[in-house]
Amino acid sequence: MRLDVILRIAAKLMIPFIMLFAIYVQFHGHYSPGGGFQAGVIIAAAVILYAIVFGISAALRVMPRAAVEFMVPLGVGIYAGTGIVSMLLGRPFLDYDPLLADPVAGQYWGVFIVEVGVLVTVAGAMLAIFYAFALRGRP
Amino acid sequence: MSLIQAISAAAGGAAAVPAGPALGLIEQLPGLQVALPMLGAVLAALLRPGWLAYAVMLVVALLSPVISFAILHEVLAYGPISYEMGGWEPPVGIEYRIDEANAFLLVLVSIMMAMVTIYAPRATASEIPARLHSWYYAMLLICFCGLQGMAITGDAFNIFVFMEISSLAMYALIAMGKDRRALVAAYQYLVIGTIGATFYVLGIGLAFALTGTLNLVDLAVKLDPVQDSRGALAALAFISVGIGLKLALFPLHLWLPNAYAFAPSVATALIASTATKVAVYILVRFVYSVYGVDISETMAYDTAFVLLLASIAMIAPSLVAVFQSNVKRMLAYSSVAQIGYIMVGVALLNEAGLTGGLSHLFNHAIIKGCLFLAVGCVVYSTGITKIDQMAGLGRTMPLTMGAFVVAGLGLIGVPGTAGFVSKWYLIQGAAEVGYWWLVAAIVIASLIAVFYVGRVVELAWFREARGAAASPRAPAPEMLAVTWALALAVLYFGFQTDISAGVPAQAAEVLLNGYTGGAMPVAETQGGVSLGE
Amino acid sequence: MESETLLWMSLGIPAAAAFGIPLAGRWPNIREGVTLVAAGALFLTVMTLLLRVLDGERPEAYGFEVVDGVALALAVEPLGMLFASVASTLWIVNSIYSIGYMRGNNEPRQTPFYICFAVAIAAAIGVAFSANLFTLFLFYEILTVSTYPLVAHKANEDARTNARVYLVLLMATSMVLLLPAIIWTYVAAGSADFIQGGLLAGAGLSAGMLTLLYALYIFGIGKAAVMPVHFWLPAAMVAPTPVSALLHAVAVVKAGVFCVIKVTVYVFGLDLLTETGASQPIAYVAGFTVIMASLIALMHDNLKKRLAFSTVSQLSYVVMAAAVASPLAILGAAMHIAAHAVSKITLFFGAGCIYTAAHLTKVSELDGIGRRMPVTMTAFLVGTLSIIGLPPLIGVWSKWWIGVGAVDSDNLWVVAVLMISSLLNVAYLVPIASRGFFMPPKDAKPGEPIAVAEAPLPCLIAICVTAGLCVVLFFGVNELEALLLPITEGAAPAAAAQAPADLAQGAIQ
Amino acid sequence: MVLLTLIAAITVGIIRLKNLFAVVVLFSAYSFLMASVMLVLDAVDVALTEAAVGAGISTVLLLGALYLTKSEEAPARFSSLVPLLVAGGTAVILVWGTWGLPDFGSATSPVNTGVGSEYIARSYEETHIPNVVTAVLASYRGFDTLGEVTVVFTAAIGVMMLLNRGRGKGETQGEADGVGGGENGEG
Amino acid sequence: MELISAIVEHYNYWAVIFLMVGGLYIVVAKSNMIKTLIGMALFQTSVYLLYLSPGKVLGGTPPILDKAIKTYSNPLPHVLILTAIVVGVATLAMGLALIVRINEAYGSIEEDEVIDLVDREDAAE
Repeated sequence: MRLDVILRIAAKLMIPFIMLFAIYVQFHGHYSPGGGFQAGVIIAAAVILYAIVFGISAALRVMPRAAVEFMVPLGVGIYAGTGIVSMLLGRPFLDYDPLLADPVAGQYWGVFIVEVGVLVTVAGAMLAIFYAFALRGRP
Repeated sequence: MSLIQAISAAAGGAAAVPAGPALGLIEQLPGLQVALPMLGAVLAALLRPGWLAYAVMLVVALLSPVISFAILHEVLAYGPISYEMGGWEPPVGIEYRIDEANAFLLVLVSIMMAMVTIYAPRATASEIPARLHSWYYAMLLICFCGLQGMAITGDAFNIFVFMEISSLAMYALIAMGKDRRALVAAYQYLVIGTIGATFYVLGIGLAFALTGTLNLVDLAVKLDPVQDSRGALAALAFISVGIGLKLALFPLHLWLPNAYAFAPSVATALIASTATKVAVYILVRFVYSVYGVDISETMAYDTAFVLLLASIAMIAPSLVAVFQSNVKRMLAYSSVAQIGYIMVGVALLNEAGLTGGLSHLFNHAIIKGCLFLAVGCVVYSTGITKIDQMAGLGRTMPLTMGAFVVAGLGLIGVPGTAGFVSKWYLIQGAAEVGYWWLVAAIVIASLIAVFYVGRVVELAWFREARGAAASPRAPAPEMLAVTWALALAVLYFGFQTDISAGVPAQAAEVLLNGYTGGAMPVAETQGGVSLGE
Repeated sequence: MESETLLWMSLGIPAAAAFGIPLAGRWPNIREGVTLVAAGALFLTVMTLLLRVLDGERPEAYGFEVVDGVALALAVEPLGMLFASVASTLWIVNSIYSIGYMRGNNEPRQTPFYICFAVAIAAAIGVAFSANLFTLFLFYEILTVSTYPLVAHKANEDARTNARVYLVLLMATSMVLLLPAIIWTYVAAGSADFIQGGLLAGAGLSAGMLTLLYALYIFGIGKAAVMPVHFWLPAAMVAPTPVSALLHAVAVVKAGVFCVIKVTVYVFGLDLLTETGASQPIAYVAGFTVIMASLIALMHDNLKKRLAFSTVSQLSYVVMAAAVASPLAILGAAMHIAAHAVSKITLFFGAGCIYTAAHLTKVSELDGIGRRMPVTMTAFLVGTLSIIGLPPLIGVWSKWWIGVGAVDSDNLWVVAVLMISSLLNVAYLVPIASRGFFMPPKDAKPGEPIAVAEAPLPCLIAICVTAGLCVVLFFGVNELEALLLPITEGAAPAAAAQAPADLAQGAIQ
Repeated sequence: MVLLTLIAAITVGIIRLKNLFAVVVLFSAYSFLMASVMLVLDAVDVALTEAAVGAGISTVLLLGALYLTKSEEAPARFSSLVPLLVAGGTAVILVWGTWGLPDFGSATSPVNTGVGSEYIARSYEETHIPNVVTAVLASYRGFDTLGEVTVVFTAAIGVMMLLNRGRGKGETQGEADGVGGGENGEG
Repeated sequence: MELISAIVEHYNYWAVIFLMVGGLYIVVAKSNMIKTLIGMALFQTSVYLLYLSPGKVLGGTPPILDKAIKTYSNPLPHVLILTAIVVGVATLAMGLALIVRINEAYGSIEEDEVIDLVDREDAAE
């Protein structure tokens, strides 16, 4: 038990930075490698680390299963919903041009929005899968 | 989403639509065809009470045939439709390209989905734990979405993505079967399906390395000068084997019987009637449209080999089906045999043959859908899956078994049923090129169907009911209604063949011309093969 | 009424009956009423058509295109008219008989029985009026499928096994041989329509190919029961007697030989066959079947089995005559359809009456039955004599024309076959009647009068009607000839000269 | 080249080792090396993803599965001739097929003159996103990515359907209430 | 000489082919389900390399635009492979979930043992 202490402290220190890194990967994806998927995986990794170190129950308090299960479809909804908005605005599915007055800006922010969708689903899905495995082992 | 609209409204809203005319509803239909089930799945997964998820599925499933019929109508009236995903012109963006062949397939898949959906609620309630209903419905929608996506898209890599979407959903659906063997079946399908998909990607990768493009039309154009090169042939080989695994082409069919036998009734009916059909379409698309009939001519030797393989595929699984004890597995083996029929049509390389193959795609979907749904009714009412226990069911469940008989006749290919029409074309195609051994194989395979269908029919109608068969639970009216709707469709399409054979005939013509535009007239491309009188 | 409407009605009436019977299933009297009314209506419809055909009209009805260039379509020509008339007439008689038989024997599941019966009649009419090979094949298969439950009616092990033989043999021949033959014809000739003078006339197939194709047709039409595809017929004897009558007289085997004649005349054409001699080998096979089946019949003690092999033999008369391909033989062949129908149905009704009233099935048990059942046995005797071919019964005419046609085409061996087989007919049929009338019953005490115990009244009415028809048709043969002569018109001068002028213009297409 | 040789060595190790735990660790190392190779091939985005997915998520999942099952492989019961033939056949076709492919690193091969160069030429102008991969991923081929997200969605729901036990009232606890996940398997 | 240079120039392809065959061999030959899935992952990963290799341009840089750079590697394969990786991990997760359930149901993760049990159930029907 005592040996955990170092691990716990290290984890407590690291997790915020991991989250920060995820946010960086997400928002800087336009300029450097990364994007919604990688950021989602990293967020999930942070929570998984938390779960491994502090126990699954603690992780479930931070990220309840219901929330995770909600995130999984939500991200796809955001992504596909963007496409539907394009259609409502008279352009083909997933055409971001009409989202803003300037088509280039539309593209820029359209990509941003769908990346958020990716992030939500990927983070949710990875956690959901992790929970599914982790909780299966419990009596 | 309201956020987006708010932003967009703040920035000038709809008035700011950039150059180019706004698309009307009709032009948007191809986009909706895939987006609708996808959003439906999202909603179904979000909604906790199963019945709400079901309501979503019902709406989607009833809208889809309308959309696909509208698309088919457009295609028949005005020629191929191109829909630019994301507004990017092909080959830069992903293109939806719909001609007679895949418009036909869209209609088929969406009709079967609608049928299965109407059938679903009570069958699901009796087979799946209530807490999983929402997810189960979401998976059905996702499976549907994936199949539609494969059928509609004009991009080689996009096909792969949607193939995996539908496959993953299928693995999950199959694993939901009550019997624990369903898990093993799902696992085996997962391994084989993934290998198949990876082979497909490998093939696409080779083709991509040669041409630098993924758009099917573009690929066809750019492959044309190099398509006899090793890389191109290897690509075709990998694509064929990969899809062969997916569509359970004999002898790559080992995963299929158990998967069909142990999946829940609704899933079986949907998968059996659509999944392999879409895979066949993909193969046809590559062989005919992308590579063109002339490649097959340079590979005439292989074509004869495929025909031989396909005729074994018609007969061997049929024989296996005769000796099955589980009715669903019997039908599954029969499905493998029917894929052999379709492959015969595809490999014949003439219009009658291809028409027969495509029309059998349609007819077999309806026939097998009806049979599996009828078996689903039996399972619902009695829990019986073994053939021996079905004795006397004709007397206690006359309507269900009546539908089974009608669809069974269709499977045999009795004239007046849909199955006969496609067999007629197949035999005609084989006769035109003088392959009499192939004609013999086709008729013998049909004859074997008499045995395995006849066995069930005789047991059900000319024996006394015992055990569970003697006192079945009252059937669900909507399940019966759907089963009979399909049974009547089997009869209807035995006479009225505008859709089931007329559209395939047009599609066959389009396919034989290839994307590169029929540089060779069909008659000439048959080359070394002697024509009938 | 429009002839086209009448054509559709002739299909629709029995089909409608098939839907109406289950609705009335709970009330047997109404149910049988539906059958009888439908049978009567069908008879009137067909007779109206018959009168018009005799006037030279050739009604047609077009359904819809099913496969490229092949449609579901109906067309009336004299041969089909004859078959339809036979089937619709005998449906009435057989229905009356069925009522007596089914109730008399307390058979189970009578509703499905009447449904399948009506479907079979609809299919037989469809075969008769089909305008092309596709339509013919369609109704041919419906006939097979709809009679399968009838054969399996008793649902015991024996019935199931034999029904299986029946279904598999008929399905196998039709799918493996007939269907490829049809598609071959379609591919070679570019059409599947029946054409006066022969569809294949200009297709340019060699003599060897034609022989092969003809053989595919003859063996593919399993219902014609040419050896070696005759097994199903004796196997089907497990069915109740009205079903046997349906199989042997009303629809099934008649559909088979009808198809043979139709294919011979309208697909191959007599001229083509005469020129190439393509059908000659089949004629020998059929001749062999005639003799062989008669010999087998002689060995069977079971009454229905004996009658079954008699049917096999009689059917091959028709096939042999068709394969001889001379116009007069075709006339005889067509006439034999009607002749054998009325004669054989009489014999089967007789067998059924004996079973219903006395529960006897073997020939050796029939001693003295003629005294107990005088009406039945008299009718039976009439049928026997008609089969043998004695005047004043219809059987004589068909054999006469077949013989004349054979001589006409230098096939004298056919005459020999006819004579031998007639002698064999005497040998296996006459003893039945003579035992019945002249031998004393085994269990009867000498000197005691034997009580008359006949079958139920509907059965008696039916058997008398059919026996009467044997006689009536003998005298009405001129009308038959007038109806049938246009079939072979143009094929050979001898036939055309005999045809009345006003019928000469009636061509099919 | 060195990297690739190393990866090949690891592959041999994965084939030979019987202890599944060691195999998973090797797999993780394999993924890291693979990510390095991808980096060399200029595929930075892919390398990042492969590292996160292959060495991260996959390893966690594999270890989780091992924890729930067994960690030792049973000795093979069948001869390995057939698999060798299958694998060998594939190899032959591949060697045969790739022989004619363009050389490594050429800027003039069809791949690099095709659509790919077009993206580089126009993406900034049209989207103002300097990372071309992101632009292509989310916009030009955005539909593929939507499909990809759907795949993740499907897998998550599929896994939850398979593994989540029935949920009692303690929703957040996610504890089993004794009802088997799915109806099968518990027997 | 030409042959050798051809072999060297195609080194990437050889490596890819070796990995692919190794992965495929594991899938077909190994009965242990987890190992099969790992083999499948190897097989898939090798295909990724096949995509990426031809897209590399010698002297090029990652496709992140910068005014200072003229030559970029091809971005399209990267995009495709990103998608493929995600598909691969999704399949892996699904497969592992199935294995866990099979282990609970049959008490084994050896495919041949499980299939024996399944066959026995079939025979018992």
